[in-house]
Amino acid sequence: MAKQQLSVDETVAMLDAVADAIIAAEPELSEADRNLGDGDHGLGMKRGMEAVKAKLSEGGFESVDKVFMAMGMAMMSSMGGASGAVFGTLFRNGGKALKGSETFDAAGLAEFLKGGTEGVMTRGGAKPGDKTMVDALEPAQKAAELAVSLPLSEALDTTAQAAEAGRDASKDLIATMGRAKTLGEASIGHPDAGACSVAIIFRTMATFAAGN
Amino acid sequence: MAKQQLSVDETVAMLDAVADAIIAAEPELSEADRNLGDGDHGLGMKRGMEAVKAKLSEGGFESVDKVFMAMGMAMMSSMGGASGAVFGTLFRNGGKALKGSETFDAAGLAEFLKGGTEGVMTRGGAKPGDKTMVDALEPAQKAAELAVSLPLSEALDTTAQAAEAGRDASKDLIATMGRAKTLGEASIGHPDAGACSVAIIFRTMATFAAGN
Amino acid sequence: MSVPKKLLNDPNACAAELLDGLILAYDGQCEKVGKASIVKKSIPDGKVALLVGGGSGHEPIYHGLVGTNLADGAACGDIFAAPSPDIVLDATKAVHRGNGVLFLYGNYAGDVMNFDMGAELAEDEDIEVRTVLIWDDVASAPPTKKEDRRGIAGLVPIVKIAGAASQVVESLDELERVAIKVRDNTRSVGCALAPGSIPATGKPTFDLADDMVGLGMGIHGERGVGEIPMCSADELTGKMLELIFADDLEFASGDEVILFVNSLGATTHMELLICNRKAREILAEKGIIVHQTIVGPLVGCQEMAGISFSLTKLDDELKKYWDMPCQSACYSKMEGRQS
Amino acid sequence: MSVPKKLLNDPNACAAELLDGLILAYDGQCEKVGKASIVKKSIPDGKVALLVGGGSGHEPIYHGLVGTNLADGAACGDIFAAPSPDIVLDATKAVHRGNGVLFLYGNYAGDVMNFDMGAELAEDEDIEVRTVLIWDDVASAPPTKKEDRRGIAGLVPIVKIAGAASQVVESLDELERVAIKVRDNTRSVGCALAPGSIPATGKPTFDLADDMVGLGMGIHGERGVGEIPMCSADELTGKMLELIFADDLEFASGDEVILFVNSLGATTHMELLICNRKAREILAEKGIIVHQTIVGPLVGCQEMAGISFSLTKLDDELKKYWDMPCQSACYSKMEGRQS
Ligand SMILES: Nc1ncnc2c1ncn2[C@@H]1O[C@H](COP(=O)(O)OP(=O)(O)O)[C@@H](O)[C@H]1O
Ligand SMILES: Nc1ncnc2c1ncn2[C@@H]1O[C@H](COP(=O)(O)OP(=O)(O)O)[C@@H](O)[C@H]1O
Ligand SMILES: [Mg+2]
Ligand SMILES: [Mg+2]
Ligand SMILES: [Mg+2]
Ligand SMILES: [Mg+2]
Repeated sequence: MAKQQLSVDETVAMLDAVADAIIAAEPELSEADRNLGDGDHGLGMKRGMEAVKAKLSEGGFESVDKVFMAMGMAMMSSMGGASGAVFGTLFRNGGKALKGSETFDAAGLAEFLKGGTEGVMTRGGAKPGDKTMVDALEPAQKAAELAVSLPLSEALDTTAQAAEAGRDASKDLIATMGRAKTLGEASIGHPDAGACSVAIIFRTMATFAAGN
Repeated sequence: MAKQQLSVDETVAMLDAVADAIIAAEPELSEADRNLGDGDHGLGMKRGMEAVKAKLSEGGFESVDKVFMAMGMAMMSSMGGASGAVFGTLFRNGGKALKGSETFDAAGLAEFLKGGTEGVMTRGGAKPGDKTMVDALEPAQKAAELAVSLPLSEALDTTAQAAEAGRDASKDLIATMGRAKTLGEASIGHPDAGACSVAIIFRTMATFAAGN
Repeated sequence: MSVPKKLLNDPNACAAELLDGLILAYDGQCEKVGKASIVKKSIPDGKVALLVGGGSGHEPIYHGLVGTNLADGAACGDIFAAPSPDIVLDATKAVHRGNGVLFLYGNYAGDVMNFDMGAELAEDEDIEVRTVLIWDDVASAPPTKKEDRRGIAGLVPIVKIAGAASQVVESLDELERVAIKVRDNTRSVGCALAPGSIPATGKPTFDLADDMVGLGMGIHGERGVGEIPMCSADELTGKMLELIFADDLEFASGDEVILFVNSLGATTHMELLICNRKAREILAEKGIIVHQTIVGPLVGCQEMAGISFSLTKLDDELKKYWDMPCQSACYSKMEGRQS
Repeated sequence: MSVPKKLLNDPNACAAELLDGLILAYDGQCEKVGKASIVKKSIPDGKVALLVGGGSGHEPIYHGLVGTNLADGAACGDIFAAPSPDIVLDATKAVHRGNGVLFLYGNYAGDVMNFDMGAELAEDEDIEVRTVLIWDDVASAPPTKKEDRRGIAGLVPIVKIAGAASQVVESLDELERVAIKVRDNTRSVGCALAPGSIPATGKPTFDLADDMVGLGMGIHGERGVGEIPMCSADELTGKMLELIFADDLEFASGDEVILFVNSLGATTHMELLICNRKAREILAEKGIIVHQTIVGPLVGCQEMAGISFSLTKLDDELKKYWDMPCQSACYSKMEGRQS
């Protein structure tokens, strides 16, 4: 059954599904990073997601912001690396923006993405076009902003589509941030690893909310 | 034309041919050492034989003992390693035993091998059966002793045959000297590298003296 | 490509296990603090503290540079991953003696973000933190964009000198000044002959044809100025030093330097010495005086084959700090210029 | 099997070129003497001299152990080949200061024959020479046949301690006594995961299946107690230390030791530290106290993958010599027990 909004427990279940999806994608995420970076993006994300699953299973979350923030904290402290910082910040700052919400809906999604994207860009200094996860995140954020009045499941679907398009478009960019920046033109032709993770995260959320 | 004895110049030519034969055999000698030692026997012998060729080409040798001794000195100081010591000693001490001879004949061959073999065994402490070059050298020495009254070409042929038989028999020995000694039973099945060199040395001398 | 044969227990626990092994190798001089920090046991009150750190997998650095007249502590990340902010915070609190903490580490996005967050957390606890980024790799960006350069093997002379200075200076300002000076006086360039691999997967960190050399590569295998055909030791040494001399820092006749010839892993000490021979010939031609040479595998990328050259130009102050003795699990020397 | 990619010029000139590079790395402290010897520039008159040496290709030893409070000189052979008698003679004459020369090197047929011939030549020139052979490898012969054992990585603590003693003793007898004591107190065992290769041919020095480990191997790949299936770092560490503890030298609770965890080449510092973690656990269980740990690739066999453990049991005299500072291109430390 497609969801209009999620309760705290459903949000926990959705993020647990996100963690599973990222863990399952470890090999492809590491491979993506091998092309442009040091080949460990999947390993870092997997380490983070195992910590996230442990944290989520503890339960006792009063509101959805706490769930997202706990996820961000778990990632940040277990992962390290560039992705620990940026994905940790995404969930922590995104969660902060939902302060006290007891449900997660399309408006919440937009708030989450606004806070999270701002946080990531401030922390890392990357702008769209630098060939980082921001190239999937920022289009997702724009899509969510236009989808505030849709049911959550539909809002998540258009957000995920935007993230996927952003990931695909990152193939053609020249890296100017992160490890890939020294590659110059040679960075063309491969999608950014972090952008691949962003696409998986929102696609999994959308699938969950669609009830499939 | 088969030779009864060699002049100083012919001795130089013979030893130059020996050097060429050893240089050409470098890969198989190194491979033999790879089975039981550190894989460099051919390289060391080659280095030595290049020095020998340079020394021989200087000329000016008054008697055959000087030729053999010069060969031994050149080997000893250019090769290092176990084989620099033992082959250097073989030629140096063997040469010493020929003191003042102006020709090299079957009796000289027996003297050379007696002095050389004694020198090697004293220097390295190896006895027949220890799986070293002594297992080709000592049978060669015995054969030469019995061949003192033959023409040089024939004496060298029986000496070379004995060296080859000794090399082949070394396959079945358990090493108790040199690098291979720690292998124990595992050393069975391969001929000793230094014994291979001894066989080549005397076979080349025999071929030279046979005039082929 | 077969997976390299390694002595591991759990391939996902390498970073934690190696840190335990390192602490033990310090024979009581250092201890583990928090999740993954290594800290000297005796840091005098009031000392300006020096903290280094970064991802693991590059052993013996950075964590091997904690010691006498070297760093006071290191924040250690997982394999090829910057330490998380809480690890940085733990390390910062443990080395702090009331007079501020200098963070000195390599300029990588992950490290910068995590150390910055750690610094923010530390400042929340009233610890003054200053950061000097190491960006010695001339191949990674033009001289006009130093802040885009990454930190590679030059960290060894930089940390050595900053560590000695940290024993002597009276303020964080002073230590920051010296660290910036030695950083700005250090240039490096690296190359790769074959990739290292990630312990958890056994996968090579990059692909490189058998007959090519990656020139100007980073310590994870990040590409630099490009690939060139495999060539002799002398030729490659010449090409690499040319990249350093083409940079903005002048190395003139009479200048004194520290020369560091580093192996990234599988390249043998024999090869380093063969390259050193050529490097010294080139330096001698330019009239550059080598005050001391370091040769060895100190900044690695697992079993990657490759070398790097680093040059640190000395002035009287830097030389004085260089000449102090030091001791750690990574680099030790007696007083003076001995080698 | 593809040939390993190496930074060389002439593959047959490696030994000569690396020696040149090493002399330069000593920055004026050492000089080349004769064909292939390296000798300290300042050896006081009357000093009892310490000479080490052996084949090249194992860098940084032996030639990297010449230095302050270490060896006075080294006679250097070609790759994996003992130095010839004339090289030994040159080195002996260059280090001799009227009070005799101790030869201290590994027990290999080639080394023994060549050093003995060198000693005979030196004695012809009225230089008194004494020889102590290093035979620390417990896997190479039973304890009843020590003279059949080869010398492996234990040479590092042995030369360190003998080198310090050589600064202090007044006679060749005394130095010989200390060298024998530290030799007799040292035990090692090595293993191989993959072969190194001979630079001139690129050929591996031995064959080893992907799923096997050679246990008790020498530093050229000479076989020891046999092959065992590839296993975890902890398991292998346990098996290796067991071989040492099964030997005739007792290591009892309360004994103080130097622990040396060595890489033969391609094995990473990370792996050494992981193995050190387990080694320390095992030593702690037995109550053995580690006075100082050495971790690093000091005794190599080109890019061979493998490790060795060495234990040197200290008494008050050996500890005093250990604690002296030292400095060379291979191993340096400050005064005392620091690490
Ligand atoms: N400054 C930055 N801002 C945003 N994202 C970044 C930045 N730097 C790197 N990233 C992201 O991090 C990803 C790499 O993550 P990961 O491989 O886990 O870290 P590391 O680079 O430390 O190995 C990149 O693909 C990119 O999407
Ligand atoms: N003690 C010894 N007496 C006689 N020959 C020996 C002795 N030790 C070794 N050898 C010979 O030396 C050969 C090995 O020579 P080589 O490979 O050149 O030297 P290294 O062992 O130094 O690498 C062995 O095959 C053996 O024939
Ligand atoms: Mg990465
Ligand atoms: Mg050999
Ligand atoms: Mg990484
Ligand atoms: Mg050899």
